[in-house]
Amino acid sequence: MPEVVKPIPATWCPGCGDFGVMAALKNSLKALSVPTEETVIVGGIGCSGGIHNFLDGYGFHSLHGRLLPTALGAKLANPKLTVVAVGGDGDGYAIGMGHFIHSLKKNVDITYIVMNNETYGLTKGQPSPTAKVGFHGNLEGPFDAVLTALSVSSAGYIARGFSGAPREAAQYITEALQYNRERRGFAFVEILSPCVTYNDTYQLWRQQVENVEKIEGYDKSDRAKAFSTVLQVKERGKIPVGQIFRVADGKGAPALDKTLLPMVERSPAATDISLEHNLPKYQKLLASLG
Amino acid sequence: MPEVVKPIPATWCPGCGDFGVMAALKNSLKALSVPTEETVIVGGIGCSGGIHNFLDGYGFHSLHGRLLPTALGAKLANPKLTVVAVGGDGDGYAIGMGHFIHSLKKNVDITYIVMNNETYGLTKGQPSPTAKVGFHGNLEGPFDAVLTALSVSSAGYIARGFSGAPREAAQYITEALQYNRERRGFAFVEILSPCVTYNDTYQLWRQQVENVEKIEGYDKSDRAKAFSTVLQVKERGKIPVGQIFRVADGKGAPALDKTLLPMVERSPAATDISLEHNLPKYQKLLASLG
Amino acid sequence: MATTPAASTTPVQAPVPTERVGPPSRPTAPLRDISIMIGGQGGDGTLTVSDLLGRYFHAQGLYIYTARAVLSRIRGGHADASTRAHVEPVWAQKPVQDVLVAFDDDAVKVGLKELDPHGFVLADQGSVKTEGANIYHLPLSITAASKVGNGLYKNTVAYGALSALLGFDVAAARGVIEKRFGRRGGDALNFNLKAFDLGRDLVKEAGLPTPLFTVAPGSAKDHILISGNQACALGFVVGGGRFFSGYPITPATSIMENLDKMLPQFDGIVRQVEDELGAINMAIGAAYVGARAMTATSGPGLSLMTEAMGHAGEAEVPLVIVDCQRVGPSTGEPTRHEQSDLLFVVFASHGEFPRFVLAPGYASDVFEMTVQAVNLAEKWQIPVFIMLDNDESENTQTTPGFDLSKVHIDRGKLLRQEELDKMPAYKRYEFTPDGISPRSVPGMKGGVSQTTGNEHDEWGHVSVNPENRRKMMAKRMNRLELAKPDLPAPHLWGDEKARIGFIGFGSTYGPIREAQRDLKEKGVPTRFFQARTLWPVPKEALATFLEGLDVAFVVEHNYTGQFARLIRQEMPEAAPKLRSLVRYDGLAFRSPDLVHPVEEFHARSR
Amino acid sequence: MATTPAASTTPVQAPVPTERVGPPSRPTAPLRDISIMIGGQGGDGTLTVSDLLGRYFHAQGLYIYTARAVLSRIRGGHADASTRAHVEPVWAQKPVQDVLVAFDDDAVKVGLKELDPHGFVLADQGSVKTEGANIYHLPLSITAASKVGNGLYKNTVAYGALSALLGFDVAAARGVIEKRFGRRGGDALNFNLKAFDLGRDLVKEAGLPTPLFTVAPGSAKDHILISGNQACALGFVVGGGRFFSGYPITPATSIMENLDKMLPQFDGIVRQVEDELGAINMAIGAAYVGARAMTATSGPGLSLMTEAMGHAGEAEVPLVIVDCQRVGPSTGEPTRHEQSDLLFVVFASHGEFPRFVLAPGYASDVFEMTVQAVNLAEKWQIPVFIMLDNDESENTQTTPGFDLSKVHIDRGKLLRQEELDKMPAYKRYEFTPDGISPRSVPGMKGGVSQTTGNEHDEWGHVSVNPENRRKMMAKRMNRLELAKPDLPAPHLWGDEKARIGFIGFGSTYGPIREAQRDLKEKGVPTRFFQARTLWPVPKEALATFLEGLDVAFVVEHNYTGQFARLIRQEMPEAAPKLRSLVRYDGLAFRSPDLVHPVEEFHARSR
Ligand SMILES: Cc1ncc(C[n+]2csc(CCOP(=O)(O)OP(=O)(O)O)c2C)c(N)n1
Ligand SMILES: Cc1ncc(C[n+]2csc(CCOP(=O)(O)OP(=O)(O)O)c2C)c(N)n1
Ligand code: SF4
Ligand code: SF4
Ligand SMILES: [Mg+2]
Ligand SMILES: [Mg+2]
Repeated sequence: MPEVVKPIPATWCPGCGDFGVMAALKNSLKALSVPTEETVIVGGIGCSGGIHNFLDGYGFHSLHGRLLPTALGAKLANPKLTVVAVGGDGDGYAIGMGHFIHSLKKNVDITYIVMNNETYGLTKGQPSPTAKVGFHGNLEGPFDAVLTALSVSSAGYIARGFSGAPREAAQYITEALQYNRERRGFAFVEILSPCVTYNDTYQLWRQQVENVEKIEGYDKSDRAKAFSTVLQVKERGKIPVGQIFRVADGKGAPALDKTLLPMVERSPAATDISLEHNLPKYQKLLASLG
Repeated sequence: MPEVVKPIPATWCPGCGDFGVMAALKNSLKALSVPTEETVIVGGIGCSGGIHNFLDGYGFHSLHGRLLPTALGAKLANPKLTVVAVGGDGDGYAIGMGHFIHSLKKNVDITYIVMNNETYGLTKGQPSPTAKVGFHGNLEGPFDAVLTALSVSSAGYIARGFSGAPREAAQYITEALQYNRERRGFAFVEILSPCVTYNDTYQLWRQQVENVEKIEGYDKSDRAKAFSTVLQVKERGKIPVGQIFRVADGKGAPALDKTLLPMVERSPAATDISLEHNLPKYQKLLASLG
Repeated sequence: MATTPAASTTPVQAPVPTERVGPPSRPTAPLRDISIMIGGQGGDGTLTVSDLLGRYFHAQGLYIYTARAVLSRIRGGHADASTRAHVEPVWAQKPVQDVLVAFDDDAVKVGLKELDPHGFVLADQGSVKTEGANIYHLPLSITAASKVGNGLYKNTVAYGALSALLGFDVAAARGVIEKRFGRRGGDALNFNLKAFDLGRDLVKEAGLPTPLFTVAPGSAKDHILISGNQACALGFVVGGGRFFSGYPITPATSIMENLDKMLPQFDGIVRQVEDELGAINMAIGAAYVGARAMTATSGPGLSLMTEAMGHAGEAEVPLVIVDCQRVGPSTGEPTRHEQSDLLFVVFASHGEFPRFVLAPGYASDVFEMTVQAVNLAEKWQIPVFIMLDNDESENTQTTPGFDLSKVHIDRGKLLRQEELDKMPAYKRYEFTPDGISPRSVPGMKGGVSQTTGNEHDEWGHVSVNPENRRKMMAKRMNRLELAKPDLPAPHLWGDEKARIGFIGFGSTYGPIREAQRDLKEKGVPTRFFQARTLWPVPKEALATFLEGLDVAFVVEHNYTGQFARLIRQEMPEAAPKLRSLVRYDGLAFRSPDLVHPVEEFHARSR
Repeated sequence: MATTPAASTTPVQAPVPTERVGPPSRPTAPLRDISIMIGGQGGDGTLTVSDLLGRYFHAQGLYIYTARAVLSRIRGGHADASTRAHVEPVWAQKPVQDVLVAFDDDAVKVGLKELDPHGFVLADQGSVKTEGANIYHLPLSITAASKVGNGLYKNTVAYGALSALLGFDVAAARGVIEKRFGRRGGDALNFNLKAFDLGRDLVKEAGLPTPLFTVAPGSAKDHILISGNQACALGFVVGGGRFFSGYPITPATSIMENLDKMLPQFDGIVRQVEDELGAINMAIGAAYVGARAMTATSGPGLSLMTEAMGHAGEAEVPLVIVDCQRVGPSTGEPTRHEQSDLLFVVFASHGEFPRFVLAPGYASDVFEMTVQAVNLAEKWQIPVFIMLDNDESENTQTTPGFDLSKVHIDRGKLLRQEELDKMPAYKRYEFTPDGISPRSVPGMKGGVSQTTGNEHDEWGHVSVNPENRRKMMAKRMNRLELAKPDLPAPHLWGDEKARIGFIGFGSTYGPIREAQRDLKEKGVPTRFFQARTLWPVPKEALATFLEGLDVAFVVEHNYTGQFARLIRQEMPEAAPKLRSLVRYDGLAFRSPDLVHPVEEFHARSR
């Protein structure tokens, strides 16, 4: 086997929450024994988005906000791959917002991890869409991706973790990847990941996170309930985390890649495109034009 | 007064739902006596997006999917104006999705009307984000803008009408404009507007619409309730319409333009930019650079 | 001799056609070149009549060129379409019409200007008020409404009437209807056949002389009638393309629609995405994992794809981007003809990266060059652009059946697993003599790699090392030189000895070829350099071409003479011989637009 | 005489600087030109030291130029900054360093290459292992950690040590700290002052001779120390700009940050929007209703703005777009220097529309031209681009205080209500001799109008009429000719009689001026055409400039020699005299890069 590119040590600031997310993702990939060569990490642009450089596997550094269509294209063209898209909250919820909603809607079997630090780390600390009112003069109410993900009817797997609790985060990611492998659809995992340099929220978040799954009577397959619980928890000044929604087995929208390519061996990337292989069918196609 | 551009007769197909929406908007503007010269209609690209050509008032034909930032820029630069953005479901929920969510979040005092026909009319009938599964081979679950709007915490006014019921539609639009004029924030009104040429849903929708406000105990200021009711109505195979959400008086996120420009007379477009007027302050500014 | 052309940097606008009307005087011999225009309101079905006529003449062995002028609205507004049929190959609209079918007065107004003195108008009685010696009013829509039950069938009634007036073979004319509506099932076929017969009856009842004139039969065999967009879709499939993502936009949509029908048969996928940003990035993702991928759009969508073009360039992802040009800037005129994106495409996206810009000239050229484009993209690991233009995309034309034996799939340095296994080290961006690095794709063992839009070292890791930067820039940019032998060569048409030349690309192929034919008849020989690769500029070939010339008219559909500019930029020494001939009013050149300035030059230079 | 330069279409790469190290030998006279480089890891505070030094020397009446080389990451990775101070005006980095402050070994490795033989290194003991005769190890971070309580104060300790080693005026050196940290409140000021004193003590304790050498005082008065981005923000405000929408991106962000502090004082608004598509369209909306509006971005954002540029062009909305160029393509090298967006900006967006592309050369030029840009946009109702480049945007330099008396606000044909009232008819796109139509904005009575990105008639209604199209294209495009007298004229520098010329734009102004000075000393006189309007190409001025020259070196930071290409395209006759001199490795030209090829040419042509 040839010598291949080696992951470089993470270039994040010491203490950055992203280290926790990376550890979680690494553990999840390992736990599921995803082969390195079938692992595709698509990174966004931002501190977070560099993650693929620090991990084993095929890495693709996409454009700011465009990691999702890229990742979907990769998965649709070769559904054998385990595709994980990872980026920041600016990348995903600002410039990438349209693709975020549409990826939930499309429901392709990839996992999307957003490292939410409520700021644009790499450009030095401006407010991101999740920033609180008042952060660096921010006047806009913060965007809650979990609430909005719940509003998209095809969305079947929604979780939020905290990089300060990497074991739970790893658990959500592992289940997300598992959900993908069962070809059930798109999995969205937001991880609260403090930016120690521009928005150090470690202490605050440690106090604020509240696991909804521990709330009496919580039913993660009940979309309306999940929505109202998240709202309630927030009203109490807490941040809802946990496996917030998971569509009941046997329910939910079909995964797009599964519908299009029921047999993973027959995919756009895998099919034989030689002329010999296809000639009779090409001739038929041409003849049909009359 | 100079002779000015005259509205041209609408170029829509006879029977197109958009005629109803236009009538409703016209009536609303009239009902509120909005002066023509203070009316700004920003159109998207699509059959729907041509509406400004058929109405009195300043018209701006924007780019496909970009009507919202344009309209927000116009309002922020001159909050005296009554700004209405009008476009299609493809324009607003496909290519314009990012701006849609962010406009709800920004909460600037404009009204946004989407003419939803579940298709791309002008490009001849492809499935739009709201298209049903199966429509022209569509495999993706339809997007429900009302649900998603509810998920954005700053969103304070959300209604859905039907162009087959233009009186109600006009009522929602009138209230939306009124809400803007009270400087309470962004108002979103979706109007179901059948495309008689590519997706004639008049009969179907007439049967399916159900006004949530008529549901016993409905409280339009309760976001969680609104969300669950909309889900329930849909599960019954109906389309929820009505004034779906309206934040309670005295609650809700502040309107961005009001925060930035409490006095409408002092706005970027209205302020005196002459050197004389500003010289002392410019000198101070330069001096501060030392 | 050497007349100095007018200041070469100022494009000359093609002369604007003037009106012509005339009294009837029917041709007695069968026409060898006929054009029939159908005009009405959007929704009147003018395209259907044009299409039926095209199919009929095609079946008669004639060479066809159909054209359309519609508005960007679904119903209403003036719309017209024309079908030209010729016993010899034909690639453009006829400068005049022989027959006009008018569904309203606007159609008469527009069409009469173009009507040949011997021509006639078939007018829809009731809707058309205009009178005239050569205007025959028949109750097309009234008959359709009352006897077929739906006024919309007036278009097929008109087709029936024409079949009588032009002496069509009735069985063949009905066969065309069967072929076109047979698949749909339901009553469509029967209603259309009925409408056809009613149309023939109307002519008889009106006592019109039949035929007014006839059309000579042709002898074209094994030819197909196809639009540029169809040819592009076919070329993509046959070239091994298996992934297409796009977003609807006129005039590119039909590439997606055609592929949507074809690709699933070949394990391929077509996706309509939420916008063009998504479309191109999704195609990049698919290409990255090894599928041959393409997207197609027009101006506004292309502009939105700008950032991702550079990503494909820097990351070295093979990708084909089709630009079906329309009138710009901005929303412009969505259904009209132009070629004004060239300089944008050549220099698009911030920073510098190599790309190939190809421009086929006619349907079979589109097919061949699309196959080539997919190969080139993968071989050179580079974004490749195919420039079409509105008329080329939408208009159908007769073209020889495609030759599959010429098709050849070249995957370049895409590694096979056995090859990869033997490598001591795999570096995605390894420096090599030709600048192309061996390529592994996800799923391949031992080929793990980093692909990125950041400047990077050979391994794909971010690097700002100045020396590495210089080498990486050279690695990428050198391809523009190295690939030259691989790129579609120009086609040369006309008289080798001529001292007057044309340079053109895309659909101006048609009017230029026709102008050459017309000029030849007038004793003015010309040569035509049909540029098929626009970037890198085919300098060597152009230099040779220009050698024996006094002047070269650079013919293009834009205001600023973009290709001429590009040539000047690359070959300033060629400037004195270049003369821009441009048209930018949304309409295609017709032969006289080109004949006139050439004749003038010819006269002056004698 | 006339040496034929090498094939003018192939750019020549500037020679790559080689290493230099040498033994100490201190200058005895005060230096009239000093450069101090501070190197370490991102987060080490190198920029702070550079900034303090700049402020100190500025206060001493010297001319300053600061530069930085950082990575696109927040902490870690090599970062360096340099501060140059000169008794005469200075506009670029010094080719060599006189002092190096090193916080780690990488910094020594990078910096030693540039160190003048007489220079010395102030190294952080413990972090820097490299030894050498001219390397002085002082425990900067250890002292900061143990005595100030935070190792990060090592930067101010270093500043204190330098103040001793270079014989600074202590009160003035402390004053700089007070000015910089005084506003922040809290302990920042006291800790920094303490760190400063500790640095001085370290030098004393180490028994180093003080001063090692000194810097001559200067006499610059009423000058300010400012970056290009600051100057741009100021120019916008003073030019009447009142609306800015943007999205963070290196190196453009600081324009938004500066405006965020300034604009609210003038009833203006600054908005950080969700992306660049939103940013530019929001600015268009604001401009449409009459606010002077601007957006600023760098490559990736600019690419995303492509579609809207054309909209502003077709709709005739005045808009200023600033492009702070960085290394492309794609994500490229976000913190490095380049000028490679030029051809993209000139031809960006599908279709054709007029635009002006301006490129100021130094901070006061940026200020003046931004004022001009806002005027031009409104007067010509056109998008106007300001091209900056990384170093120009970020580096601070000494510049004369801005002259407000020259500022003049020209709103062009923006109507006043009284004027509008008197008009018989108001048409937004009325045909006029200069192509500019009177403009009303929403809110004005009797000025109701349609503004659109579709092709339109005079009233603003959609039109595909070919004649209207031809007229509308001419209406818009003619501005490129008509506006010429209004556009920023080039500045000419150097010897009028010289036969060797430079052509350059943007921040190459600095190295070219320095190279001129150095060449003059060597007896090689040169002239420099500082292009300030890049599009339309200033043909007439260039032709005059080229007249007396044997050669003109077109100096630019890109691979393909973009401005030279543009000139060739517009003035093919100028091609033989043009020779491209390019650098594209992320670093700015320094004088020797330019001196060398010119000397070579000069020698050969004798
Ligand atoms: C089109 C474009 N616009 C802007 C940028 C500049 N940019 C780089 S990273 C970034 C924001 C990063 O924020 P986020 O996604 O939250 O990532 P973080 O650094 O916080 O992990 C921006 C705006 C860019 N690279 N591309
Ligand atoms: C950037 C861009 N992409 C594509 C198009 C082509 N286009 C014009 S209208 C339209 C869709 C219209 O659908 P919708 O917004 O639902 O409006 P409708 O016609 O249904 O009212 C599209 C895709 C365009 N004009 N610009
Ligand atoms: S700036 Fe913030 S997000 Fe970026 S690496 Fe540092 S701590 Fe992490
Ligand atoms: S195509 Fe559909 S949406 Fe467009 S005008 Fe016709 S009916 Fe209305
Ligand atoms: Mg972030
Ligand atoms: Mg629609």
